[in-house]
Amino acid sequence: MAMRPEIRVQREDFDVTEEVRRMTNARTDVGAVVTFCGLCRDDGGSLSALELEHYPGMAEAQMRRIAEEAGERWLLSGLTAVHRFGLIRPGENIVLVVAASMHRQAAFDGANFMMDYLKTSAPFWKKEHLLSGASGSWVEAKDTDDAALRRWRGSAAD
Amino acid sequence: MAMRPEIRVQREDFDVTEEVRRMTNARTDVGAVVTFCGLCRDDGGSLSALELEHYPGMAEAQMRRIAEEAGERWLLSGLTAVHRFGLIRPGENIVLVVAASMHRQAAFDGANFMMDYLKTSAPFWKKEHLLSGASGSWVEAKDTDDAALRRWRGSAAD
Amino acid sequence: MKTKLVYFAWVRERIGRSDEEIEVPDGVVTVGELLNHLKARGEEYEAALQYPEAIRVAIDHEHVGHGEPLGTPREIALFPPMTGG
Amino acid sequence: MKTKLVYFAWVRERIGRSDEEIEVPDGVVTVGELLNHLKARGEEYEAALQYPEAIRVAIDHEHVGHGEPLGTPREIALFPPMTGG
Repeated sequence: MAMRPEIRVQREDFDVTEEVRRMTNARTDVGAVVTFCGLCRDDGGSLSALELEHYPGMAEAQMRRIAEEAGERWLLSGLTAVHRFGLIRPGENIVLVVAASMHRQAAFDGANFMMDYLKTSAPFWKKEHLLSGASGSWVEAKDTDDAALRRWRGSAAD
Repeated sequence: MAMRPEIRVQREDFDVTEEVRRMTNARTDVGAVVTFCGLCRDDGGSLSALELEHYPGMAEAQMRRIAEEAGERWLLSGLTAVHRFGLIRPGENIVLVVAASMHRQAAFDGANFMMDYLKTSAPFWKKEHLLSGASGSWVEAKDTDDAALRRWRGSAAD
Repeated sequence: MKTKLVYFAWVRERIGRSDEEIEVPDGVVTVGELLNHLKARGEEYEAALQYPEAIRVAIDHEHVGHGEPLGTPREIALFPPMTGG
Repeated sequence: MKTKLVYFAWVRERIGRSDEEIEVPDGVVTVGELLNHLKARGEEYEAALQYPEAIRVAIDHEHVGHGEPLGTPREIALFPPMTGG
């Protein structure tokens, strides 16, 4: 695999156009780019912010392992994953994945796979801070996220 | 469905960040945004440009029909489709789809569905212009694109 | 019945124009019959419509099958399979 | 064996520190045995490790199951199920 994933864990926001351009600039073999942005939601109207904690070093290493696995399963010309940490307000970005390929389904599948594994196997944790000033609880892992992983098991490459 | 698709057919390029922002701005119920960019590829090194022809009026109407169907199948908070026409050089953007939702799989599926139907049922045609100056041929419809459609038939909503 | 026809891509190139108004004879009721009628109008139409099964048709901006009745449309479009996206 | 432990999220909050160096006794060979050993160190550890099956462990930045041997790691991390993305 010539594909070298771009992996970043950062406090700052990201720019989708900029990250797409990084993967398509000066090349004419990319036909499809899929991006996924995960944003901080506030369904109940009581959230002040999410605090994103991570395990420095392992977070990057784990994201890279997932990205390399995606690169083995699908013909990707590039894969970028950027995960933010720190205080993130409702409506702000948390995570970005960008997958580029000659063909659209590989780009869709690569990005989708990357997100499913990021959610469940990259060392990040979310704590709620409430508008009331009360310290909210740690967000719990979801069974549906584990279920989402299962569909990638044993599935053949593209 | 409260979701109103944003549909545009235009000569100008688009900006992914701008289109994502349009769908997330000032709201806190969007947790996931998936974008798809289709770019002009030049695998053989002989392409000067693709000329994109469309059927004005029907192109927009058809894109809107597909978007509304996606909105009925998945819980989407927004869906944007922008298709360019005119001369498009290798490496340039051709088409953009943006799907926003509370949940990531609906956003992935909505964007994926929109692209499959755009490819096969929206009235756009591509003609190759070659670097040699020779007028190239019209791009032919692909069987694989028709095959991609079949997976959406009879599949239940999200 | 006077009807506006519009052509796209290689259908347009082969017929040599992008649109025209024609008189549809009374006996021409379905889309398929219209294609056959047009094919007889000259060699440019013959070249464009040689393989009718490759021709897609839209009436007033909606796809229709070749067995559909023409009705009384504002505009009928003929074009090759679409290759957008 | 001296080993560096690091804690994250509510494991860190309950234990009341983010890292420490401990002496791992010779009898403690697997990840699961380490969790049991830590649990006996005081009520803050007891509170953090009450349900060992909910604790994820990484040795030198790699996930390991509770049955795995500790080996001679630079760093062992304990944390709850991950909720990134």
